[in-house]
Amino acid sequence: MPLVAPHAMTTPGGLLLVLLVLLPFLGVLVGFVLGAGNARRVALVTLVPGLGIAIASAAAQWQSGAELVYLLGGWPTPLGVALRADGLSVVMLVAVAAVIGAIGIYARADFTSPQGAPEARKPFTFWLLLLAVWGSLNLVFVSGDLFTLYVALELLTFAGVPLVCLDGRGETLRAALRYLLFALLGSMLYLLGAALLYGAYGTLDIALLAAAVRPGPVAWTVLALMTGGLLAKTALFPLHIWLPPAHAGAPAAASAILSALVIKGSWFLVVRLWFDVMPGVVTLSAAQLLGALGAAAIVFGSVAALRQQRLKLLVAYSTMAQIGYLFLMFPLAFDVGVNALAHGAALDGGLLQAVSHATAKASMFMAAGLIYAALGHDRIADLAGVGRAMPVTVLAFALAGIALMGVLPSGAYLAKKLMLDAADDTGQWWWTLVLEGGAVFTAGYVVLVLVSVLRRRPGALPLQRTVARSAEYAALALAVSSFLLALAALGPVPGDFVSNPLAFGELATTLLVVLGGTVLALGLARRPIPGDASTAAGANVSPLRRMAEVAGSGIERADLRIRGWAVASTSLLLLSGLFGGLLFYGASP
Amino acid sequence: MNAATLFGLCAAALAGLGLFGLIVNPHPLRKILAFNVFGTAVFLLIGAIARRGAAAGMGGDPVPQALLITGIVVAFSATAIAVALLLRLFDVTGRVSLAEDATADVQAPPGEA
Amino acid sequence: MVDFLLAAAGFVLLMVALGLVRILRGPGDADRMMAAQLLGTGGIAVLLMLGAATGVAAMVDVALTLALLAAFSSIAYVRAADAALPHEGGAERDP
Amino acid sequence: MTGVLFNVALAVLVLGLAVWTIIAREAFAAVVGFIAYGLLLTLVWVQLQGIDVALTEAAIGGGLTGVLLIGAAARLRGIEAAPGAERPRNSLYWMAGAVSAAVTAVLVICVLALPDPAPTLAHEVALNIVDTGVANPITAVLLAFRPMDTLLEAIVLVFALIGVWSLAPDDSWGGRPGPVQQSDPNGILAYAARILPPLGIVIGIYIFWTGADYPGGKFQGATILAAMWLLLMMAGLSEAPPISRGWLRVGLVAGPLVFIAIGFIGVLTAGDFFGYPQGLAKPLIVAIELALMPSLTLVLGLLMVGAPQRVAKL
Amino acid sequence: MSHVLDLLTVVAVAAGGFFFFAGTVGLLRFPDVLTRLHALTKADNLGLGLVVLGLLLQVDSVLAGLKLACVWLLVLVSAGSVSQLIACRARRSAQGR
Repeated sequence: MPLVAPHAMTTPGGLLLVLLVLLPFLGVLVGFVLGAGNARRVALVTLVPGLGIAIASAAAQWQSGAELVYLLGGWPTPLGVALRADGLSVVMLVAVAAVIGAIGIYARADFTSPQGAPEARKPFTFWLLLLAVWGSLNLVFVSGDLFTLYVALELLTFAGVPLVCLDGRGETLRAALRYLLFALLGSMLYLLGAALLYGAYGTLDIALLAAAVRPGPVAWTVLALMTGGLLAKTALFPLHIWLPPAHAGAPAAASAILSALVIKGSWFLVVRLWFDVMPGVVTLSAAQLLGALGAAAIVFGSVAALRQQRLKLLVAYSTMAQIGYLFLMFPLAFDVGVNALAHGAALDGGLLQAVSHATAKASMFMAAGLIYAALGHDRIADLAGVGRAMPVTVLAFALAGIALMGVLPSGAYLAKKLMLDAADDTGQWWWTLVLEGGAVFTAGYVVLVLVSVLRRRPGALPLQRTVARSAEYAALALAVSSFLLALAALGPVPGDFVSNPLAFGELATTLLVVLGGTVLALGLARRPIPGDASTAAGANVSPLRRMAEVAGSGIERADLRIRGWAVASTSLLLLSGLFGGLLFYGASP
Repeated sequence: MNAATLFGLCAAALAGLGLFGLIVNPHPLRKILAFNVFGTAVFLLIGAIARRGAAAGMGGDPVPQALLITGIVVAFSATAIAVALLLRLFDVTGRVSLAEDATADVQAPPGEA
Repeated sequence: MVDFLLAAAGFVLLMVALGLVRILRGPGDADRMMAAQLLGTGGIAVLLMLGAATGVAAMVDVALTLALLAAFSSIAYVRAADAALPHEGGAERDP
Repeated sequence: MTGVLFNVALAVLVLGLAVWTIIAREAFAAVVGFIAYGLLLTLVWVQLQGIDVALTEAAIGGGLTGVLLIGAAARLRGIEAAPGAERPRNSLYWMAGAVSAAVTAVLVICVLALPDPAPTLAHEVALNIVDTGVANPITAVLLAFRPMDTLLEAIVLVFALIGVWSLAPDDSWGGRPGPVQQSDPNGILAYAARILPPLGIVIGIYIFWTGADYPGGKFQGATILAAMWLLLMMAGLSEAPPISRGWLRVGLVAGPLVFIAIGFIGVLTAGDFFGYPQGLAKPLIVAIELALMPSLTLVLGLLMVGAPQRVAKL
Repeated sequence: MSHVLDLLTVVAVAAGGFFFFAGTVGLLRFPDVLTRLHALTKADNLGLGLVVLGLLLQVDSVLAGLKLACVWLLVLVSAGSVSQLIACRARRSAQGR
């Protein structure tokens, strides 16, 4: 994608970017004043024009084919600050607006304060924070200045932390504090990098820096520190210290926000840094390391997910695996010819992956939350009969799961396809294995859940309460959009990418993925799977199963160790060092 | 050695110290303190960079100095939230440990919400 | 004159810095707070002298701000310590 | 020469206090060390020719942050003995030391590798500051060249306040924040709280007013005002208002709202969001600062007081 | 004339420095909280007071002089009350324990 000339002017449609950032913030401020039940109304009212503006900015960007730029106050960079939106930004803007909208509809019934009653804490906080997260994310997507991005990151953290402990119990407070401290460490490392960049190049503007940055001690340090800090905020393995506990106690809607949206902010910044600010500083080995962390995240997260007994935590750990997926594109996008990261099919794939994950994961958390609300628990082993009692919810979960597996015509399918092609083109066959393996793992935990919810149950399922129809359909809508994303994305991609879903090859792949997943689920799940005779018998456990058990519990213990504070923060710095080293050695001829 | 370099090097040392404290001190309040030390190290580095950019009759580059003011405010807000969270954690649980409760989130006993 | 003021500023800084040993040694919280208090006053004096030496008038504003706020942490300490002693009838913790 | 020696002494002291803050055995002693560290940093900023920053540090580092941390340390007195399970083992201790030292080493290399002459935007600021009408370059950067950061900073504070409030117990929502302050109206604290605030308010407003042309500004001024408010509250002469009060809510967000409104007026009059029409730049900048000042004062004061803890009376 | 003023400044500032020295020594050497507090207030009041006095002789505008005096006044009030508070606190905690 072409970089703008340093002294770019404000382009038509640039004001949309200002509106995109300020509208949600205005919503927060107005909702704050109106308080009581009005916070919800303000939030829901803000959602509609917000989505509209996001779509309008996307249309403007596609029409002009170039970046949208807005110079704030009319001051040109480097003195002033520019807002910019390229293709990446507008896709994320629209996706986030859609997911926020769905979460808003979903949470409508959960977070209400009745008219006349005194203002209540949870609804007030939730609705304001929903808008706060949205505005902060929009700012991350459109800001063209590294320091403004730092403030955006902090805004995102401050909006995310109270969501973790909305519930107010001890363990959620502890999780929130861990999250806060780790995220603060991450953003300070980011700021350290930004400071050094200013010291070396005298600007914080992304476009100007892109033209100026040369490999050297400062650039290597900056990229290493900033990447480390941002990965900590993204919760990429092994820096996922806060992710599982944060999701354990947060309300489902908050989990959906945290997992589908908040982590995308720092992920997006990693992409910006590597692809747009310092593509020439990146080396192949550093990109491989980033991909390897992603692969490790897939394995760890998926195995841990399979061993969870609570649906919510299963979805939380699967988030960890999906985060890994988002980093697989980095080695694939490395252009050996020019020795730099390049925009191209791999990046498109990664972006698509991010969007489909945002939609599907939000939908899964919503479905899990609905099941919990209806049953009063979410123990996977006791979910029999849910399929019949809550068909819409289960359909949403299933569709979201299938979409994540990368089955046609889901967005993840196209993403996988794009990345597989990139892997073929660049001759990195090992990433093909990881990509397919990831799909198999995903299939594993989706099958695990579906098998339990679809089981029959003697007698009617005792439901604690009925859930709101609108909430169920919000989850379903997100799942469907994730499932059909490939169709929407057909425009920019050549038609021959999407093959006939009923062709033998496609069917066979899908079947293999599901089969592989089933085997994994059988092997690794902690609880005996219903109908699995070998464990039901108890005594004669097969050696294979025992081995899987050992491996599974081993990974689980390692996970706990890795998530210890001291280990995690040390590994954060070690990783930064490793990145720095790889950048340094890769650069020397 | 001029002031900018001197305090730039001082910032480098402070950064290491702050990170070390953040990693090894188990008490959350000490972590908050260490975060603040690390934060001031970063700010000091920006200050040194601003001083290096002295020109046009100004004692320092005003842009990074302005960023510093914003940065200090943001760090203060972070400290305020962290302290409030810590005190609330103490009120609710009577403890201030950040360690996860005996793997509670990995093996939630059935029946517990 | 400039050199004298700078030297005097350095001397005062050194003196109050020696007082910081009280922070290290304690033994009580009050002793530590006193050392911080001394550093605050010394810091104000240093600022005033630096301001006079370098001719930067705004340094007096910094000293003013410090003079207003430096004692604050000591006050907070006394309040919080009082509140922590239950028999003082300080803050009521909600159940 | 004297200057260099002074700076070296300052740097050594700052480092020494930082070491103490990190390694002190008791949390309380560490916090006191940190407060002293903040005071010395004020001097460092002065030596780095950042008077505006020094003012901010004096108000925040020497004032508010210290109060927050001392309060927390005093409340958690004695709790610190509980080690928690996360005390790292020896090997990890060394490892942490090694990576931290490595960060320091790398940063030293970077500091020494920074280009000479250093890149700077001072010339650009000097060229364009005339258009803004203000004489303090920092204020020009904060409110004319990079106003977005300043607006976001005000919004960060509001978010932080929402976050702090969200920690209230459900039944206290809407009530007064902070613990009940009982104090002797004839006590020494009440005496100080009667003498200092009038002076403090004058100084706070002075610092704010001078900010357009000399070091100072809304934020530093607001911090001083917030500190005076806090003093009144600590002395028991004034109570924090219940967080559901309408005037309080309006006051808290009025500043950012006015800021945004002036930004949009810029679209109509100057053609750019945050643009100022010719000749009106300085009045508009002062208007923004004037509007932000009360909001910042309220936000800072309430951030210090904490979440509502008392059951709301209806 | 200005030489005389300079000389006076030097004398006052040096005396102020001496009181800071005395305050520090007292803070370090005196045996208990209350006596240390006594030493501290000497530095607070006299040390800073003399320094301010010395610098007052050098100022060229009324506002600057006013600000200097204000600094001293503020420190007198706040440090004075804080010392009292610390003393009360020390006595109470001595009784309490």
